[in-house]
Amino acid sequence: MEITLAHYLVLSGVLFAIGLIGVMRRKNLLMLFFATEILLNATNIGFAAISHYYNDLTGQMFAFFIIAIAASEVAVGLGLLIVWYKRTGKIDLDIMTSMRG
Amino acid sequence: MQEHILSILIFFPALAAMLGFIVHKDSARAYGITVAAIEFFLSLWLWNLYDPMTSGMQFMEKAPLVAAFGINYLVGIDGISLFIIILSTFFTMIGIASLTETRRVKDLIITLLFLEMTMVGVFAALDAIVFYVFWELSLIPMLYIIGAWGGPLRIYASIKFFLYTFTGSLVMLVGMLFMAYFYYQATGQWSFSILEWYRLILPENFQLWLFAAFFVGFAIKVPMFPFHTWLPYAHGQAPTIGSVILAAILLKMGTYAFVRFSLPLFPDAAVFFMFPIAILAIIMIVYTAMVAYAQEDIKQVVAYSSVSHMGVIILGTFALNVEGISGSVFLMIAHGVVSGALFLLVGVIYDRRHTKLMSEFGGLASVMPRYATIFGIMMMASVGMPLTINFVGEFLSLLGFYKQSHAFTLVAGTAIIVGAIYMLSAYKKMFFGNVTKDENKNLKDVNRTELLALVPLVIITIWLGVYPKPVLEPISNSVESIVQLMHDKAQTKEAQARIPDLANQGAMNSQQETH
Amino acid sequence: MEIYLYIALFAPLVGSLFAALFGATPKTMLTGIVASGLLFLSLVSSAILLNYVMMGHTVHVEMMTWIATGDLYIPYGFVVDQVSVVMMMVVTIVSTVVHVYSIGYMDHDKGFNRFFSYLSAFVFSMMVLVMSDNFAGLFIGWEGVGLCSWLLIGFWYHKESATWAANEAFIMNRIADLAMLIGIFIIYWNIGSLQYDVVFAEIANLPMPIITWIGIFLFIGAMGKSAQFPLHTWLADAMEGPTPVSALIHAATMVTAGVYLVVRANPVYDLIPDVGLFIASLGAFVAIFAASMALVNRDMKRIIAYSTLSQLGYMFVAAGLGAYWVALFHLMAHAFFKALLFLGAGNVMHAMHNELDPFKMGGLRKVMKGTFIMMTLASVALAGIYPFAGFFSKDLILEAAFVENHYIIYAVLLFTAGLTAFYSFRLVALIFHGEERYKLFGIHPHEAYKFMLVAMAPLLILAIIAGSFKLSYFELVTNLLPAVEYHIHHPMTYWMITIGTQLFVILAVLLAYKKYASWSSVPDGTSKLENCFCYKLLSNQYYIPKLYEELFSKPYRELSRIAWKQIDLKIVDATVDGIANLIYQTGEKTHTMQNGNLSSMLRWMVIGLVVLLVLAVAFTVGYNAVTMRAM
Amino acid sequence: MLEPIHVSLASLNITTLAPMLIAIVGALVILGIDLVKEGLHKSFYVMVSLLFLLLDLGSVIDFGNIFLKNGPILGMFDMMLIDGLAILGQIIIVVGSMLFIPLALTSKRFHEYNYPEYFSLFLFMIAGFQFMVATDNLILIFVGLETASLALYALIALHNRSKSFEAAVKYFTMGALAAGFFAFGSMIFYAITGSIEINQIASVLAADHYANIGYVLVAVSFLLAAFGFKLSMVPFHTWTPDVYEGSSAALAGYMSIVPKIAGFIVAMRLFEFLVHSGVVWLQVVLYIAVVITMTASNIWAMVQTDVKRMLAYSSISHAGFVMAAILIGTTQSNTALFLYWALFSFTNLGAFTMLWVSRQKNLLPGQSSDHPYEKFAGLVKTMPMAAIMMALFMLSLAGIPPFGLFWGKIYIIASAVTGGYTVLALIMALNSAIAAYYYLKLIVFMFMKEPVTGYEKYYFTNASLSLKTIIGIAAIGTIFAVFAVNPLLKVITLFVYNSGY
Repeated sequence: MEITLAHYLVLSGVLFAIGLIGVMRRKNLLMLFFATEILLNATNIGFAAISHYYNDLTGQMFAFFIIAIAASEVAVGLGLLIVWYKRTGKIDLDIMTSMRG
Repeated sequence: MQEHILSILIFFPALAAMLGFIVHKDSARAYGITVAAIEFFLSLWLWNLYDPMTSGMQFMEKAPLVAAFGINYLVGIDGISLFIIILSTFFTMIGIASLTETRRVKDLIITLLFLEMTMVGVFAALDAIVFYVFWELSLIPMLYIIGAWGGPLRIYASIKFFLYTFTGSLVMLVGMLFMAYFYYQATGQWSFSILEWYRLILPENFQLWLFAAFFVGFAIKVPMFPFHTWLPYAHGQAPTIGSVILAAILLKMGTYAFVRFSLPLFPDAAVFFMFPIAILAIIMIVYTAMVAYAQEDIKQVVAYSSVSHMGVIILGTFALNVEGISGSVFLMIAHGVVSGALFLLVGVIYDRRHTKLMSEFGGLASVMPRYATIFGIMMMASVGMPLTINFVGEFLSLLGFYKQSHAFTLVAGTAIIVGAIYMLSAYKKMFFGNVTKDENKNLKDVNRTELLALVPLVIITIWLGVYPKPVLEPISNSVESIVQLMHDKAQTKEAQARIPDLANQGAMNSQQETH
Repeated sequence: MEIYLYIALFAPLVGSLFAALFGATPKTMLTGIVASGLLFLSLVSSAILLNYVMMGHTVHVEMMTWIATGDLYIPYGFVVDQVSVVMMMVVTIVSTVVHVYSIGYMDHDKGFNRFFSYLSAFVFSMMVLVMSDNFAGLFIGWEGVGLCSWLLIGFWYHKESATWAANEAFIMNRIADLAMLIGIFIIYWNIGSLQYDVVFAEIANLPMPIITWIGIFLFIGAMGKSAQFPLHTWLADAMEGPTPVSALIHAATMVTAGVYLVVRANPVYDLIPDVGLFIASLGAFVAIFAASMALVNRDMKRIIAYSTLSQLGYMFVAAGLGAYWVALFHLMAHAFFKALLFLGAGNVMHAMHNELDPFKMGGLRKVMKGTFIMMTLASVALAGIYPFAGFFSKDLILEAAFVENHYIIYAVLLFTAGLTAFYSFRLVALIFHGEERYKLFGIHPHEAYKFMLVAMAPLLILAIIAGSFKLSYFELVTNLLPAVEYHIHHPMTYWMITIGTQLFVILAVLLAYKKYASWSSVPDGTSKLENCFCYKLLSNQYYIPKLYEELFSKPYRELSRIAWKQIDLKIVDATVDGIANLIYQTGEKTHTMQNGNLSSMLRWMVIGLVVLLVLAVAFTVGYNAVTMRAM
Repeated sequence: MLEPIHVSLASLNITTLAPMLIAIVGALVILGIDLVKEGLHKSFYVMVSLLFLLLDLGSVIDFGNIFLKNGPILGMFDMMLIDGLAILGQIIIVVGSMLFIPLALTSKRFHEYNYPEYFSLFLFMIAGFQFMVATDNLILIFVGLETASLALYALIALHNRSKSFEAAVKYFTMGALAAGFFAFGSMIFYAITGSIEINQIASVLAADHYANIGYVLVAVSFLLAAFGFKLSMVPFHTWTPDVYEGSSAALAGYMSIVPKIAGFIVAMRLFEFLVHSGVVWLQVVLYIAVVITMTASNIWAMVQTDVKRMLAYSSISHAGFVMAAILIGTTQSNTALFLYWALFSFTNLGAFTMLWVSRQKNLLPGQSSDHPYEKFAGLVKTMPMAAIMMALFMLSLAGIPPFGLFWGKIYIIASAVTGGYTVLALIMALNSAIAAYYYLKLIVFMFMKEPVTGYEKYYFTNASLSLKTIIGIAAIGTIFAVFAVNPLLKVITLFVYNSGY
C-alpha cells in the first residue's frame, strides 16, 4: 500500500484528536503539557506532508517554527510548573481553583 | 454676549459647580442660591431678548464637534423650549433656596448645579447627539441625589430609575443613528441636526419603526403607562429637592422630545400611532388616578398624579393641531409649577414630621392654616380650576384632542373627575377633621424660607392662569410652524386630513385676529 | 357704563381679597362690614346697569385676552344684557342680604374673616358666571362657584360630615362639568368661537345631530350645578355648610346657574324641542321626586334643600318648554323667598343651638316673632299663594305646561304644588306651633339680632311683591328671550285652573297645620308610620345615596386598591423587576461554569471548537445538498 | 539540490523591521546594562523602556507617512506587510504600552519591578505584538503571537503571589491549546491552498470559487477557536477573569487593551475577506458569537463581587462589542473598531490604575479577593476626588455621554446600522443597559453607601506622582474625548480605507 498524503493527514488528525483528549482528561500538569506537545506535533506531521505534496518549502518552515516555539513553550511551562510545585508540592490541576465565579 | 447666551446658560452652572468644590461647605448653600439666581436672571434676560413673533429658532449657535460624523454643537431655542428652560432655572433656584437637607449640602449643591446644566442643555439642544448627551447626563446627578439623600429604598429606587430610563434611551439612540443614516443616504452627508432632519421626508414604514424607537426612549422618561413604575419609587425615595426637579423638569424632557422629535420628524407615524398612544394616555389618566386614590402616602399621591397629568400632556401632543400641542406645551410648564410646588409642600410637612403617611395627619388646617391655604391653592390648580395655570393647558389639550376623537376625549376628560377624587380625599385626610395625633398639635406653620419658595409659585400659578398670553403666545407661534411642517410633510391621506393646514386657513385666522 | 360693570363685577373680589388678608387672624368686624359694603356697592352698580338696560341698551366689554392659540380666541368679555342684568340683580341683592346677615350669624365663629373671604369670592365667581359673554368665561365662573361651594360647605372642616359633603358636591359637579366641557368643545370645533353672539348667530346652520349633542352636553353640565336627578344627592348633603351659605349658594344663586345656562343658550334649545321636552320631563320628575323626600324628612335644612330641588325642577320645566323668561322669572322669585326661608331657618338654628330636627322644636313663635313671620310668609310664597311672588311665577309655569299640552307634566307639577305647600307648612307648624318640645332638651331659644332681621327685610318685601314686577320684567327680558305669552284662551278654563290650584294648595296648607300644628312628642322611630315602607323609602332618599355608595364609591375604592396593589405592583412593576431579575438570576445560575478548574476550562475550549466543527460540517452538508439539487 | 538564493539587500526592505527591532534592541540593552551594573532603580528601567518605545513609535509614525504617500509597504520576502492596519495597530500597541509601563512606578515595592528582565520581557512582548499586526503571513503571526504570549505568561507569574502563578499556568495551558488550534487551522488552509499568506489564500479560494467550502470552514473553525481564545470570545473566554484577577491590576489593564488589538487586526485580516466572499456560515457564527459574548459576559459581570473580575468580564463584553465591527466588515465599522479601542484604552487605563493604586498587600479577614466592592464603599466621603475619577471611568465604560467610550459606541452602532445589521445594533444598545448595572453598582458603593472600616488604609497607598499623572491623563482623555474624536476619525478612516478594508 502506498502511503499517500491522505494517510499523513489522517494520522495528523488522529494525533490531534489524541492530543485534545489528553488536554481534556489529564489532571497532571506535566501530562497536560505533553498533550499540548502532541497537538503541535500532529500539526507538524501535517505540514511536512503537505509541504512535500506541494513540493513547497513553506510548510516545512512552518513546522520548524512550530518546533522552535514548542520548545520555548516547554521551557516557560516547565518553569511555571517548577515554581508551582515549589509552592504547593503538587502538580495536580484540581487544587488550582482559588479563583472562580 | 447675546449670540452666546445659550452657551452661557448651559455651561455657567457647570462651571460654577466646578468652582463650587472650592467653596467652604458652610457657605455652599449661599453659593448655590447665588449661582442659581444668576442663572435664573440670565434666563429671564433670554426671555427679554426673545422675539415672540418669530416662530423659528433663535440664538442659534453652531460649532463642529465631530465634523466627520456630522455631530455639531448646535443649540437654539424657540417658544416651546424657552419657557421650559426658564422653568428649569427657576426650579433649581427655588429648590436650592428651600433646601432643608443638612447632610453633605455642598455635594448636593454641586450636583444640582450640574443637573441644571443638563436640563438647560436638553431643552436648548438642536443636535440629536448633543440632545442625547444632556439627556443621559441628566440621569447621573439625579441618580446621585436619589441614591445618596433618599429614603430607605433609595438604592433600589435610584438604580431602577437609571437603568429603566437608560435602557429606553439606548433604543432611542439607535433610532437617532438610523435617522442620521437616512439623512446620509438622502444627502450623502452625515448630520444629526434636528433642523436638517426636519427637511427629510421618510417613507411611512421607516417612520413607523423610527417612531417606535424614539417612543421607547420618550415614553419611559415621561413616564407613560406601562413604563411608569420607576416613578413612584423614585419619588417615594428621593429627597424633596429630587422629587421637585424630577417632577417639574425631568419628566418634561420626554414630552418635550415628543414635540421636538416625534411629531415633526414622523408626521405619518404620529397619525398612525395616534390612537394607540391616546389609549395609553387615557390609561395613564384614569388608571393612575385610581392608583393615586388608593395611596396611603401623600407623596405617592402626588407622584401618581404626575403620571396622570402627563397623560393629558401626551394626549394634547397627539392632538396634532395647534390648540392641542400649544396646550400640552403649556401644560408641561403648568404641571412643572404645580407638581413642583406640591412636592415642595410635601417636603415641608415631611421636614416636620418625618413621615408622609396621610393617616399620621388630619386636622392640619387648624394647626397650619397658611400651609393648608397654599396646599389648597396648589391642589385646586392640580385639579384644573380655571384661572389657575393648569386649566389653560388641560383645557387646550383636551380641546385639541376632541378634534381627533370625541369618545377618547370624553374618557380622557374624566381626568377632571378622577383628579378631583384623589386630590380632595387626600386633602381631606390631611387637613380636615380634628387633630388626632399629639405630634401634630404643635406643628409650626410654614416659615419664611419656605414661603419664599412657595409664594412665587402661587403667584405664577395664578398669574399664568389668569393671563397666560405672555407664555402661550410664543408657544403658539412656534407650534404653528411645527404643525405646518407636519402638514407639509404628511404623505398618507389620513395624516393630511388629520393635521390641519394652517397656510390655507389664512382667511379664518385673519377673521379671528380682528377681535 | 363700563365702569359700573367693572364695579359690579370686581367689588366682591376686592371684598374677598380684603377679607383674605385677615384670613388667619381672629375675628375683625371690619372684614364683615367692608365685604358687605362692597357688595352693596356692587348691588348699586347693578341697579344702575339695570336702569341702563331697561332703557334699551346693553353693555359689552372685552377686558383682555385670556386664551388665544390657533384659531381659538377667548377674551375676558363681559356682557350686561337683559338676561344677565336680572341675574346680577338677584345675585347682588341676595348676597348683600346674606352678607349683612352673616355678620350676625357668624358672630361667634373663629373663621369669621375666612367666611367673608369665601363668601365674597363666591359672589365674584357668580358674577363672572352670569356676566361672561362666552362659554369659557361662563365656565370660569361655573368652576369658581364650585370651588367656593366646596370651601363653604366644608367651612367647618373639623366636621367629618361637612368635609365629606364638600367633596361630594365638588366631585359630582365635576362629572357634570366634564359634559359641559365637551359641550364647549363641540361648539368650538363646529363654530370656531365660544362667544355667545357668534355661537347663537351660527348655531342654526349646524346639522341637527350636532346641535342636539351640544344641547345635551350643556344640559348635563346644568344638571350638575342645579342638582338634577341623578346628580342631586349632593345638594341635601351640602346643608352641612353654614346656613347663610345654604341660603346664598344652595338656594338662591349657584344652583340656579344651570337654569341660567339653559336660558342663556335658548337659541340652541329652541332648535331642539325634543331635548327641551326631555329637560321639562326631567324637571317635572325632579320636582315631585324632591318634594316627596321633603315630606318626611326630619332635618329642617334638608327639607328646604329638597324644596329648592323641587323648585329647580319647576324652572327646568319652564326652560325645557321654551318658556325661558318664565324660568328666569321663577328663578328670581324663588331666590328671594327661598333665601328668606333659609335665613329664617338660620335664626331658628341659632336659637336652637344648631338643632335641626323640627320635631324637637315647636312653639317657637312666642320667642321668635320676627323669624316666625318671615318664615311663614316665605312659605306662603313658596307654596305659591296669591298674591305672593311664588304665585305668579309658579302659576306661569303651570300655565305654560298646560298651554303646551303637556298635561302629564302639568298634573305632576300641580300635585307637586300641593306637596310643596304641605311640607312647607309642616315645617312651619312643627317649628313655630304646638308644644314647646325644645324644653325637653333644656334649650333656651332667643331671637336673632335685630339687624339680622332688618337685613332679611328686603328679601321679605321682595318675596311679597316680586310678582308685581311681572310686566316690566317681561318687557325687559323678552328683548333677548323668546316672547312667548302663555294665555289660556278660554277665560273660564283659566279661572278654573287658577282657583282650583289655589284651593288645592290652601287645602294642603291646612292639612299640614292640622296634622302638625299641635304636635306634642318627639318621634323615636317606633311609630307605625315611620316603619312603613314608603316612609323609609322617602326618608332614605329612595336609597339613592346608599345605591351610589354601593354602586360607585365602594367599587371605585376597591378598584383603586386593586389597580394599585394587584395591577401596578403585582403585574406592571413585577414584570419590570421580573425581567431584571431574570437577567440577574441567569447570571447567578450560569456563572458557575467558571468553576476555576483548568480542566473544565480546557474542556469548554474544546467544546467550543467541536461545536464550530459540527456547525461547519452541518453547513457543508446542507450547502452541498442545496447545490446538488440546483445542478 | 536547491539553488542558492540570491537576494539583494534592497529588495529585502529590511527597514520594515525597524519598529520591532527597536523594541528588541531595547530589551537586549536592558539585559546588557544589568550585566554591567546591578540593582538599578526601577525608574531607570521604566524610562529606558519608555525611550525605546518612543523611538519605536517614531518609526511607526514614519511608516505612517510613507504609507500615506506610497501605499502598503512589503518587506522581508513579502512577509512583512506595513499597511494602514499595521500602522494603526502598532500605534495603539506602542502608545498603550507607554501608558501602562509607568504603572511600575508605584510607591510600594513590588519585587517584579526590581528585575530588569521584567522590562526586557515587556519589550519583547511588544515586539511580538508588532510582528503579529505587521504581516499577513501565518507563520509570522504565529511567531509573533507566541513570542508575545510566552513573555506575557512570564510577566504574570512574576507578580509572585500564588494567584499569579495559578493565573499564569491557566493562561499558559490554554494558550498552548489555542496555539495548537492556530497551527492546525493554518495547516488546513495550507493543505487547501498551498499558501500561508492570507492574501494568497484569499485569491486562491476566490479563484476556485470556494470549491472546498467544507475544508475552509473546518480551517476557519480552528482559527476562530484560536482567536476566540485570544480575544476572549465565549466560550473560549474562561481564562480571562482568572488571569485578570491573578495578575497585578496594571498588567490586567494592559492585557485588556494591547493583546486584544493585535488579535483584532489579525482577525480582521483573516475573517473579513471570508465574510466579504459571502461565507454565510462565518457571518452566522460570528453573529452568534458576538451576541453571546456580549450578553453572557455582561450577565456574568453583574453577579461578580470583585471589581477586578467585574472589569474582566466587562472587557470580554467590550471585546464582543468590537468583534461586531469585524462581522459588519465595512470601512466604517473597521474605523469604528480602532476608534473604540483607542478610547477604550484610555478609560480602561484609568479604571485599572484606580485599582492598582489601592492594591493591598494582605487581605483583611473575611476578604476573599483583592478588590471587593465593599472596599470602595463610601469612597466619596473619604476620598472624593478618587471616587469621582473612578465614577468617571465607570460611566465612560457604561457608555454614558459625553465620556470617551460613548463616541466609540455610537460609531460602532452607527456602522451596524449602515451595514444593515439593525437587530445587532439594537442588541448592542440593550447590552449597554445591562452593562450599566454593574458599572453603576460600583458607583452606588462609592457614592451611596457608608464606608466599611478597615479598607481606608489601602486607598491610594500605592499611588505615586506618576500614577496620579497617568490617572489624570486617562481622565482628561475620557472627559475631553469628544474633541479627539474628529481628528481620530479622520486619520483612522484614511489609514483603514487606504488599506482596502
